[in-house]
Amino acid sequence: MTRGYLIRRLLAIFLVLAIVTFAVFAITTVLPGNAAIMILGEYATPDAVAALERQLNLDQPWYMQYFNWVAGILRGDLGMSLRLSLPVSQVVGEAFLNSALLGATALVAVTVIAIPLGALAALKRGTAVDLAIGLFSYLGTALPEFVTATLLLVFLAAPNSGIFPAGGFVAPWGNIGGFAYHVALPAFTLGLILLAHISRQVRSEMAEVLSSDYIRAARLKGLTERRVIRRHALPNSLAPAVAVISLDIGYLLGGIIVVEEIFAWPGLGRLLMYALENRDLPVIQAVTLLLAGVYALSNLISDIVIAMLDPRVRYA
Amino acid sequence: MRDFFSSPTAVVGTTLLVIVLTAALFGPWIAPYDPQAFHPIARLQGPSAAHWLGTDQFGRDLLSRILHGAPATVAFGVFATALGVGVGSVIGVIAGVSGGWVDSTIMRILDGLLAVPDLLFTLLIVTMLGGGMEHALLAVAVAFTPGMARIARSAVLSVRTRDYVRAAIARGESGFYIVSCEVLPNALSPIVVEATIRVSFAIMIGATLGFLGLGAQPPSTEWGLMVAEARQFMFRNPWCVAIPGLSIAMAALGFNLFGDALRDALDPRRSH
Amino acid sequence: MTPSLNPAVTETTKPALAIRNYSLSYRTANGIVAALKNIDLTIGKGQTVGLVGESGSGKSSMAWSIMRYLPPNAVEDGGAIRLAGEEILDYTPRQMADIRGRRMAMVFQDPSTSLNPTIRLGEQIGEVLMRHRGLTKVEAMQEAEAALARTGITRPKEMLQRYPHEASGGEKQRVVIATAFACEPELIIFDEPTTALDILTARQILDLFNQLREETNVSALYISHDLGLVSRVVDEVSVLHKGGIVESGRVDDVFRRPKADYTRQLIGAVPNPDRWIGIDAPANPDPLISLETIGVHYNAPTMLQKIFQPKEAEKAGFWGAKNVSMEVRKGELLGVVGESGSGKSTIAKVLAGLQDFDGKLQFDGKTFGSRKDIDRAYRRRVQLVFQHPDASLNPRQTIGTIIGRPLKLYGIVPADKVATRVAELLEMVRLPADYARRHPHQLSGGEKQRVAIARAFAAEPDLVICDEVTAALDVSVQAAVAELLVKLQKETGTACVFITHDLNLIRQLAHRIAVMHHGALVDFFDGPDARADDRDPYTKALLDAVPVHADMEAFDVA
Amino acid sequence: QSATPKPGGILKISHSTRIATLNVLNCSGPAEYPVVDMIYSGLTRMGPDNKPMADLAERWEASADAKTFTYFLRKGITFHDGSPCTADDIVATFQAILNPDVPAAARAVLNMIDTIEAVDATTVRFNLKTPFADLPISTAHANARILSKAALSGPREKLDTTANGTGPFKLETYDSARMVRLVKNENYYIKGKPYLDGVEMHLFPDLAAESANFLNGAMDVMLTVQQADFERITAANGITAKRIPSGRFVNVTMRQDQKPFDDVRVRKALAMSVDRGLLVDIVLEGLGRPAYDNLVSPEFQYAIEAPEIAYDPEGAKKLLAEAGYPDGIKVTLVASNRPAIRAQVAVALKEMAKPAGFDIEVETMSHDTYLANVWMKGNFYMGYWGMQATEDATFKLLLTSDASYEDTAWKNAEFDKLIADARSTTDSEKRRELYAKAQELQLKDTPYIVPIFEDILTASGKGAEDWTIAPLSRYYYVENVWLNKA
Ligand SMILES: Nc1ncnc2c1ncn2[C@@H]1O[C@H](COP(=O)(O)OP(=O)(O)OP(=O)(O)O)[C@@H](O)[C@H]1O
Ligand SMILES: Nc1ncnc2c1ncn2[C@@H]1O[C@H](COP(=O)(O)OP(=O)(O)OP(=O)(O)O)[C@@H](O)[C@H]1O
Ligand SMILES: [Mg+2]
Ligand SMILES: [Mg+2]
Ligand code: NI
Repeated sequence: MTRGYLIRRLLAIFLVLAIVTFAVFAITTVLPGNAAIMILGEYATPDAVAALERQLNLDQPWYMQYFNWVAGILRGDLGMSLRLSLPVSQVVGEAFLNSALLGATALVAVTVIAIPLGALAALKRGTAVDLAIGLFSYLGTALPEFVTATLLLVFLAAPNSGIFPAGGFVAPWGNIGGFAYHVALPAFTLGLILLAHISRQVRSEMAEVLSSDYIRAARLKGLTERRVIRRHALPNSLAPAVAVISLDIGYLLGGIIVVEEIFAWPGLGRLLMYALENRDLPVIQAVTLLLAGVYALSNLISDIVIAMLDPRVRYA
Repeated sequence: MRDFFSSPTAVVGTTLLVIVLTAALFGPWIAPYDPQAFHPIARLQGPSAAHWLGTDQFGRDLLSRILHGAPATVAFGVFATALGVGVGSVIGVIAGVSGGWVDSTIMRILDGLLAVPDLLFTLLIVTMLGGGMEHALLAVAVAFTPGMARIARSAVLSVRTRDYVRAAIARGESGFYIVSCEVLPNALSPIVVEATIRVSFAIMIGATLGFLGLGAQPPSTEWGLMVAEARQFMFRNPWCVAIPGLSIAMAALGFNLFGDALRDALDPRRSH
Repeated sequence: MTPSLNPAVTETTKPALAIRNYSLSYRTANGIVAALKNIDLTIGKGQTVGLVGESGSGKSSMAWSIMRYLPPNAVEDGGAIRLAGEEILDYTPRQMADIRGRRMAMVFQDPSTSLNPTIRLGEQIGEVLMRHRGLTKVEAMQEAEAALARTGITRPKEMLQRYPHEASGGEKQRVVIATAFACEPELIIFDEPTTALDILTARQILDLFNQLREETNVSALYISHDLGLVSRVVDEVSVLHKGGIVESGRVDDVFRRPKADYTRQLIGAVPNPDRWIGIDAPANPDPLISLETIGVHYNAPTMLQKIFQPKEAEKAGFWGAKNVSMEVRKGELLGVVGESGSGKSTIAKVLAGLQDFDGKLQFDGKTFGSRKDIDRAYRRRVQLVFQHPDASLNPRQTIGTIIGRPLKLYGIVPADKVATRVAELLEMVRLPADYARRHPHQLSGGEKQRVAIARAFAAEPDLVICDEVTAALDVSVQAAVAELLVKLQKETGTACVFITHDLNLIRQLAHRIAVMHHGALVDFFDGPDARADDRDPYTKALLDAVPVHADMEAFDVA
Repeated sequence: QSATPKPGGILKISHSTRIATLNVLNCSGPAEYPVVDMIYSGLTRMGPDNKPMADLAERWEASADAKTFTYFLRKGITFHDGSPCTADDIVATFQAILNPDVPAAARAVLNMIDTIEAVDATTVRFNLKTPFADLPISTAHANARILSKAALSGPREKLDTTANGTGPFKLETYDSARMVRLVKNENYYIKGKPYLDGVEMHLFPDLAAESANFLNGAMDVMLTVQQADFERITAANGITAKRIPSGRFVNVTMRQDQKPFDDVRVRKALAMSVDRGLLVDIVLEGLGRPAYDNLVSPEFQYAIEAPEIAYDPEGAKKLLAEAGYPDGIKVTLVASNRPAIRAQVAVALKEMAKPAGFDIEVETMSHDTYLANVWMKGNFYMGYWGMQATEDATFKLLLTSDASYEDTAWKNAEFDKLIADARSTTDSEKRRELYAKAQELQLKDTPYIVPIFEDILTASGKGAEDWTIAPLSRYYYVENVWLNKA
């Protein structure tokens, strides 16, 4: 992993982001309707729409809008949200923070649970434990988030059995308990699919590692089973798991859209849906930019982690 | 084949798949009622002799709706995947076979597209096209294309350096023969396996779009939409949410299990 | 060297290992398969016993039984395995874990897979010491360094910090051996420890083993299918055939006066350089194909790189072959030998038109300056057989299709005669005609290799290049394949380039021998002159490394 | 009602749509209205009885010809920032509303104003171009609340996120993604009110999550209850669920300058193919009333009772045949997917009209596409309108030739004249007559099918007293709400 490599990767990310934003801009401008119509809704009169369009600069040709937008970005100004009349950086920034809290909680929890679970399944291959974990994983991957979330709402958060709040957001600063209480269900919903995915990956990788010659060699050296598993088997099964996790972050970024909607989590996913519905172009742009950027960056980080986990992997 | 069915995964997966595909192919004919017909006196009922799976808010028969929705839901997954896999594979094979700058150009573009998460990508395309089933299908297909192209390319690459391909090159075979007779048949299995598993993703994404109001639209009987429509009534009649929800899970599970079993069965390490 | 290792201290009352009437079988989909039958085997203190037998005879199963590390589907059918008199069959897994690595250790065939790729070599040696001798990390590292030093590694301290992929095959095997010897065990099992190494390295490892054995007076079970090699290191030998020991005794006795037919057969399959099996040298030494200053630059720098980063471009890539000139005569068999990575396959690929090259290729009056010039006619007349039969046959085609393809492609016979010709070809390589309908996976390795050869000869070529065609095969099968090749050469008069690292084998077959080293042609001589004094030092080293027991050379089965 | 109000406490209101803007001039979201209603006051305001009541204006006078109106303001009203609210602010506000460069939703009901003048600090005079008796109702328009002159002359975007009103509550935090918090305005013009220390508006985009949070007591008020949930919520312990009959309706737009709806018989046939009672049952869960194509619901002062239209597919079929469609008609009915009621009615209509020979294909699309491509353009689609303040506003919205959303191309000079005459008439009986005639004209021609009137549903939890909504919606009277918590 050389510096040159890192720089090249980062440059590639910028290029990708540039392409993505241009594509999104082009896409959104061919859409019927615009923010002004959406803001005023059915109760607006044509002259009010025209007035608002002028106010929002929507009467300019799209390439001018894009040009202005890019010029703004280069000055560090993401513009104003058309629908919310707030600086995009503020709207998106807050939402991103909230989403990151949710996503990170889900990811960390999932990683912490999924890896041992997958390892356990591999160790107990063919037993009831393996079967149970397998069934759970399969079910996890087959239930779409909106179904899981709905079921959770009915069974765990319904007012009658209200173990958990039915959505809502509490910031963790100074109220970590409240945060944990509110984040539990959405994080679980998000995590379920990833849990299944990662634990299955770890299981198959671990199973392969366990049948490898060097594990056999380690056991024949008389090492304790603990050491064989922790020092020899686990680290070697992790690199592929990390690759999967980074891919799953992409999935997570999609998953938040549904989960945030259902659990009233004020994050990027919901903001994006809202912005799409309202043709709030600057917000759509910023959110896509951010999501794509996060995804690309997480891929880069995962490559770095993999290189750290596995000394054979070298990027130049 | 006997080997294939010796794994429980394969048996369960195939069984689920048969059920789901039967529903998808013959559902509309075996449905006891017109899926749109109202039965105002029997609204929001649980399972009964007259309505085996109960009814929804208009008193429409859920079993009939599920059966009618099967083609929409499953065919959506299958066609979206087929389209994405087809186009993706062609791109991937072209990249893998030609190598050089063609390969690297294609790969750079794919990398760019892959940088956008699947659902986000789909969402953007769907909103661009304005929602609806066909547009959602197209969007899922487009979203699948880069990933599939990658898989196809790597399958081709791994086959391309095999000795039997090199033997064909050394014999002086034409490029067409090499690709169609030596490379493709052997590169196909990872593509098929991935495609099978992706059908389940496609079904889930399709249902999610239906749920978000960007996919199928009323009065369609697509399952995701059915869940969305029934959610308001979930406390009054949990069946009308659970049934389509579980149907989606069943279809996704079926394809998932089947794909996994297929992967195991086709895994060269296992077959030796 | 610690005092306890002094041979005087060891007693010789009880054998280090005694196996009595031991049987083992595996449960498989096709029922129970017996792997070991009524085995009796004794290894005395300080003694080394060899275990030989063809692939699948049960050698590794024996090793696993002793180490008490059997797969879940193994079924033991009684008997006794005693380590210094203690019945280890009754040991709990815990007790076994305690004695593994401490009282008995094992060295595997492939050092590159038996070392954990993500752990530094030092830790992999040290962990045994920490586990069994209760050393601290620092002590363990010092001890590991000493152990490595004993195996002849020049800079042991540095080696401790490396990862497996940063060490060569020989170095890795030394690490494994150092690990095995680390706790001064009573018994070490070697399961084909040199098979995966190239010939020179294997020789060094063998010497190392002999040296350490003398120093430590350890008892050892040495497993190999290579009789020549075993005869070099062991005192006694047991011959295993289909799970049963057919013969055992002092190594000289067994090899000189084999009692069992199977032993005789095994010995017969060992290539003997003095027993010529090739065809007579062709009468007219006209060149068929000649290579002129052939060079192959792998990962060559691109044009852009040359312009913008001239310094780095110079270092970029790797010369797989450089400045190689030689010619192949009509009808002859040219042997190409050299250690692993010396560029043998590179030359084969150039000849087969699979590799871009610098320099010139002359064939039948035509000159080819680059790979792209090579035409269909050339490709028909030069055929290639690969090392791995598994990989060179398309798993999705039938044998008939595979062999029939060149017939159709080059229009060798009319379309309606293809099937007949395929049958003839199968017969030529001594396979039943009905194999045409089978798929490759229904054939054994040797059979697959015959199919590959049949496919090459189907084109009626002038030259067949055989790239280590016997390397992946069992000893006995190796000999048969080599003989088949000779037979075909005799029948068709085709010239052959035979690539191998087995010098004994090549000396039985080749009219002329080319020796390659680090991509260069270092020696080129007539077969009988192999032992001549003016040979290149590298050639001499290769010849010396060949593991043939002095006694065996005198032995002749015929 | 039973107990005397206690001051103090924070009222938590849950809602399911975003409060995207606080700009009272053009806000339109269902959750935006309660917020502006709490922050801002109007010159007048609509009461729960659907009559204009005093707000900043203590009283008003109209000239005999209904062309000049004089409003007299309360004394000593101040904005939340402490600055006084005078006639100048009133004038500035209405001038802004009338300014074509300003997006203002209330312009349509106030465009008869010619000039506004500040007579003195507490007196404002409106001079109208044409007589208009209902001006006090128009000045009560929810988007015609009084802004300060300073705010109006500042950058207009600031109105979206900040607010300086004269209402009972002041803006404290505005987080459109989550929560808007308001605090008591100590200087509200009614002494002792509001009772509450503050109000929080919490956003729950998912309806199930919203009801769950309301039912488990995390929220005090559920702004809008879904029909499907009403029964369950009513049944819950301590919950006061309110059902307020309203003139909110769903309508089927049929363009009359295009086939097949150019023929009144086709429209009538479709009208006969709707089982309105059943529609109320299955779409509204019984929480509404059947409507018989009259845009004006019984709540209106001058509403006539429209004759019942029985569900008669046979008759409809005959009528269709007469109109030249013996084999039925194939049409595509477009519905936006938001709110769900549009698609539900469309789907139900499809089934109900089937026996009559209408082969209706329902095409549901996302709201944005609908707004851009179908609304005001299509020839057969679902509309959905909230109750307007007056008959005049209703007709001027949809039916007169110069209506703001004249989307059926139904033009009737006689109708236009009746509406114009009613405008300038101050005599109540006369107006009743004029409006009755207008309604009959409309019913005769069936420009729209209006199958149902929807009730407004809201609920308050244990301890939240005197919560109510006007049938017009958009008016909430939160200054009267108080918390009766132990
Ligand atoms: N786990 C197992 N299950 C079933 N059969 C097995 C298993 N392991 C080995 N065998 C069979 O037992 C026989 C002996 O195998 P073993 O590995 O001991 O042979 P070997 O002499 O070491 O061969 P090689 O020289 O190829 O290493 C073979 O026929 C093999 O197929
Ligand atoms: N495609 C390639 N790209 C880069 N380097 C290569 C490539 N193929 C071979 N090499 C390198 O070129 C050298 C010569 O390789 P070659 O395969 O000719 O050796 P060989 O003599 O056939 O060895 P072996 O006995 O192991 O088959 C080796 O060091 C190898 O690593
Ligand atoms: Mg073995
Ligand atoms: Mg080679
Ligand atoms: Ni060398």
